[in-house]
Amino acid sequence: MYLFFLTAPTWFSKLPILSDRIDPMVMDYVVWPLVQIGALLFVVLTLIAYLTLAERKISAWIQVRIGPNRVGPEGLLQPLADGIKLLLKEDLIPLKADKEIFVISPIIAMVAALVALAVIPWGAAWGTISNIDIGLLFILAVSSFGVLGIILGGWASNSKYSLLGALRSAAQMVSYEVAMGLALIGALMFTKTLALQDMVISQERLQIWNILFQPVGFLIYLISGVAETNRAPFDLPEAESELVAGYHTEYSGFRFSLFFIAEYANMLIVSAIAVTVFLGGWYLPGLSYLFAPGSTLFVLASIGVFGLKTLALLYLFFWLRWSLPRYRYDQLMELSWKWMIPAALANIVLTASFLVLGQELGLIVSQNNSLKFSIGGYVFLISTAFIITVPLIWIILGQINQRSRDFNLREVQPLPMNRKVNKNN
Amino acid sequence: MRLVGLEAVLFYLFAVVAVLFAVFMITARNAVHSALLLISTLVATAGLYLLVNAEFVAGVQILIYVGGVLVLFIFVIMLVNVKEEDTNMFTRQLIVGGALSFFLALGVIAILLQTQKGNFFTLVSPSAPKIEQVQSSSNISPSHNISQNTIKVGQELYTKTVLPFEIASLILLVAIVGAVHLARERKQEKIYD
Amino acid sequence: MINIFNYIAPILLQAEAISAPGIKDRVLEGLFNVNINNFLVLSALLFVIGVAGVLTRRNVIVIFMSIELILNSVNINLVAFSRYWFLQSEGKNAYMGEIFTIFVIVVAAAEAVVGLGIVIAFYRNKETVAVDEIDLMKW
Amino acid sequence: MTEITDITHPEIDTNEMILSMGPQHPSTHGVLRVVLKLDGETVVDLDCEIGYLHRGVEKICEHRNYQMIAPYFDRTDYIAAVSNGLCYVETVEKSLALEIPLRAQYLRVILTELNRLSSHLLWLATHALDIGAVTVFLWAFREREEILKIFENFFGARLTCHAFRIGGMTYDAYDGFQSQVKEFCDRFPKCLEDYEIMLNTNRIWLSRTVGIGIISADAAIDIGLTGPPLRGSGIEWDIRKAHPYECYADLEFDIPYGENGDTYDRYLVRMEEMRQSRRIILQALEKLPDGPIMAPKAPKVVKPPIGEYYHSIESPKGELGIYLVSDGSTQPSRLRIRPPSFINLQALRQMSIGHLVADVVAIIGTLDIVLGEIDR
Repeated sequence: MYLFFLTAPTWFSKLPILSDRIDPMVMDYVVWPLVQIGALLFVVLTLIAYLTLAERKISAWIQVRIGPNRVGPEGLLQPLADGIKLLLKEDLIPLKADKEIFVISPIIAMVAALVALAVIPWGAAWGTISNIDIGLLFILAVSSFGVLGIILGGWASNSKYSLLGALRSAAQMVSYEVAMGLALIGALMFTKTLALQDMVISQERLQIWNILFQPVGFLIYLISGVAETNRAPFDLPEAESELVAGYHTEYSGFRFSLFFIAEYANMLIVSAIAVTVFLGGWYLPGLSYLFAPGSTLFVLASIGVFGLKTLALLYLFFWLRWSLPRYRYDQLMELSWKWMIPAALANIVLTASFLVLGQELGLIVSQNNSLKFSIGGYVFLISTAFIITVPLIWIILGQINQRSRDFNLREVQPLPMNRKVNKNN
Repeated sequence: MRLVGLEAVLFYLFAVVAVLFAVFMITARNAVHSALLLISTLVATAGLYLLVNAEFVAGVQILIYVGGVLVLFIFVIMLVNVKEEDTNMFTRQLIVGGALSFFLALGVIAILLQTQKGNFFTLVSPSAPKIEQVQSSSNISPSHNISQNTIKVGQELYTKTVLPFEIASLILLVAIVGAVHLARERKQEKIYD
Repeated sequence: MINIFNYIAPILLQAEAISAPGIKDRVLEGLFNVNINNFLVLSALLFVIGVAGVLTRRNVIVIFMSIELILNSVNINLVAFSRYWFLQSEGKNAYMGEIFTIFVIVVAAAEAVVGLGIVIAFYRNKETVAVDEIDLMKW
Repeated sequence: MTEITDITHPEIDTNEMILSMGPQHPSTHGVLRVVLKLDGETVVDLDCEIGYLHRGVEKICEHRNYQMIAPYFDRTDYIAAVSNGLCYVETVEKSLALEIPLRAQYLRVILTELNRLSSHLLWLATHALDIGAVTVFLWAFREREEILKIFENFFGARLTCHAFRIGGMTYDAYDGFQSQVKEFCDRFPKCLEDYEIMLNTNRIWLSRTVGIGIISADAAIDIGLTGPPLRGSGIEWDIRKAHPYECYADLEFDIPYGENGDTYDRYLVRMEEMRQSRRIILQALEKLPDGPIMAPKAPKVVKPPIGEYYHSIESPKGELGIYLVSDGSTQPSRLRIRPPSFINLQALRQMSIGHLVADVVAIIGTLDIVLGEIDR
């Protein structure tokens, strides 16, 4: 087996107290990953707790409210109070529920969400826990595993609302996973690897963020990511006005909080992947001038950059949730199958064509599993992405979907943007 | 090929999980339980793939089997609303079928033992190739110390096996069309026809 | 019982090893020296379990799952062979087993999709998923 | 509506699923129970079960004096308490042929129109919430709060407001009432624009409301829809114009009406009605005369002459009518309320069949029902 874990910083095996008693190899390959995992879990779980507070505060600001401000200064201890409340709540299992699955499904959801954290490149060098060959595939696989928790939880509750929520989420997540996977392929053509850390490194090498080559891919990924995490405006599996609480209607107390943590962890992962693949990960132009690459300060700064980018995307998630109404189920499916997936496919075809064209024109050189661009190559790819790919996909899809109205089961009316009521005195 | 130490322990762990849950799967009363147990078996199998350095296949296994096929299974079970089978879980051919499979098991294992005689439980000679151990060296660029499995599989897939690959995509297309045709309802048919 | 054991044991433990001293150590050492044969045995076991499921279960969905299990057991073999061949051939054509596995997974997915489509269509008409009630070619 | 079948106890059909929405459900606006027959998520049939909030108001009224009855009407449609009180006192005044002082009339109009605003704001809030726009919910509540503050100052109550008496008003306007209302009216159009920014150009909102719950003008008349649901279908019918009561004849306002009869049209109609209500309030404030607030001839003991009386007003939900049978005593012999929500709810089945569960929620929202009024 290969070593999945990245190397420890050089100072770690020379730590004063431990290095006398433990072999340096053990320090680097056993103790260090454990330290990393512990730190990651602590930081992420705390972050998730505070994300709930952030969401409540942000929603409060959007809605002209104050938000939680009772527990602790400015409500800063609110997550703690929430946690204690959820822990102390009575743990209800419905009489006719399928007990084993009812118990195990929140655990599946939560574990799947937390496992995916392991491969995310949080920072340069030792800032990342592990860098595996199939990084992106691993994330997609694990997140598709998390769907099971939701589906089984909804089914095991033996409630009609839960079942409807579970069925909705099954269909929704499976369809958006396709769009999500396809949206990432365009970016893979530039990074030429599935390993997430290598993706960041390739963007560092090209000194550019992939979003400039892949605006369509980024947009599709972001929309599918929102749908994949069951957030508004795609929160149909838990639409409170229709399905009460969807798949977790019957869950209470700690089991509910597991689902809750899983949702926020998934948001974190989706944002982190978007940052890694499209927004340059921990790479920020000029960062290597401030700090020597490989130094401890550089790694810490890279972790900070990554965190800031991720938090910015998370803010987008909150913002979307509190300002948009909810899609209907069939509209959601239509968006996925008629817009997202064709657009992603068209994006792949166009990106590949332009890459080949660029190579033919001599603007791009492909060697040793990595790309090298001349200045003209950058200009060529960015301009084709924005000037040709975006409008072309928009026009073609608009045309196709216009035509396909005849085949719709449900009548679709054109949306009036400026319909006015009549008035009569 | 030789797995020793921790890897051997992991092999047995995954193998025992796979076999046990497979047995539970065919004896579970509830179809959803069966599905969940099959998922466990498949995940254990993916672990085995990881042990023999087939990372890409392991990822594909979980992505497609667990995330796609088994979700579809559970979806269908919910759709057809299969309750626990309280009376007859097995067909009338339980004894015959069980006996047949038992003899099949005996036969397969006997053949294995016969053909692989001498390979079992013997110490592997020191000259046998060992599992690769790649030492990491650089702090900054880890790209060279991770497995190249995906790249290799991809290169072979798109060069030597292009034709089967295209045929596979054709199979998938046919399957999609067939499934849509089979599963659509009468009233949908009416609308389309 | 003792006789049967005496007959099977040599096959399981290999006859010449029984009389040798330190058999326990040798067996343990062999056991924790996993090679291709262990994969073959595991795959055979899973295969047989799958066959048993297909032959005995009534629920057609569980039968489908058993078929998936059978395909999966084949995949284990293919991947193990692939690795074996990689080490034997020093990397030539080494990934064919894994590629074949991917094809098997594709076929399994296609088969599951069509099969479940049939199940749904059948359930609409007969409201059952028990195989022994599916006994008419046309209704 | 003859083909209503009892679907609460159906034969089991494997393709269809019975989903009982309510009485405890976040979006049935109280304790309405809607039994849905679903094919997948498409509504095949539905039936409403009402009566969970039945208090027998009509029966109670038969055992109370005419003055004692009035507060009961604050509790039928508790969202539009002022309108309901107005309808009752006007019915009795009609039976007594009482002439109301002009100041009382103008005050009544201002208050009922304010009440219409608060009712429509609550409708907008819950309708938006049902479709998932949570922010509009709280924004609308912010403005409703202003109105409720005015009510609290005027009536001493926020929800069950009650100041109308047979023959006039109990209290006159408090000091600063006019300026407070004026201030609110000046601020209000900006708020309406805010809501419209959030909703009118939002593709999701449009795709959730356009073409949903269509009811044609003929069908609307057949069912007996009134209020915004009727006007949304293109019928220009408003009792304030058709049979003006109080001082509505002296005030200028438009009747908005839609064309398509879908949820979006009803939404637009209500939004425009809010603007018109503001216009009415501003005019009434300007014209508010001085003078008495109680008719001098108002009797202490109300004994309407023997006979049957019907009076209806345009409440925020539609035509609110009261049918009064008097036997000449101090208590009504029979009092029957025509609640607009009750009649409007009958359109739910026709509007929802063929739509999805999510649309049923939107349609319940667009009908703007209040269970206190339906169950009485």
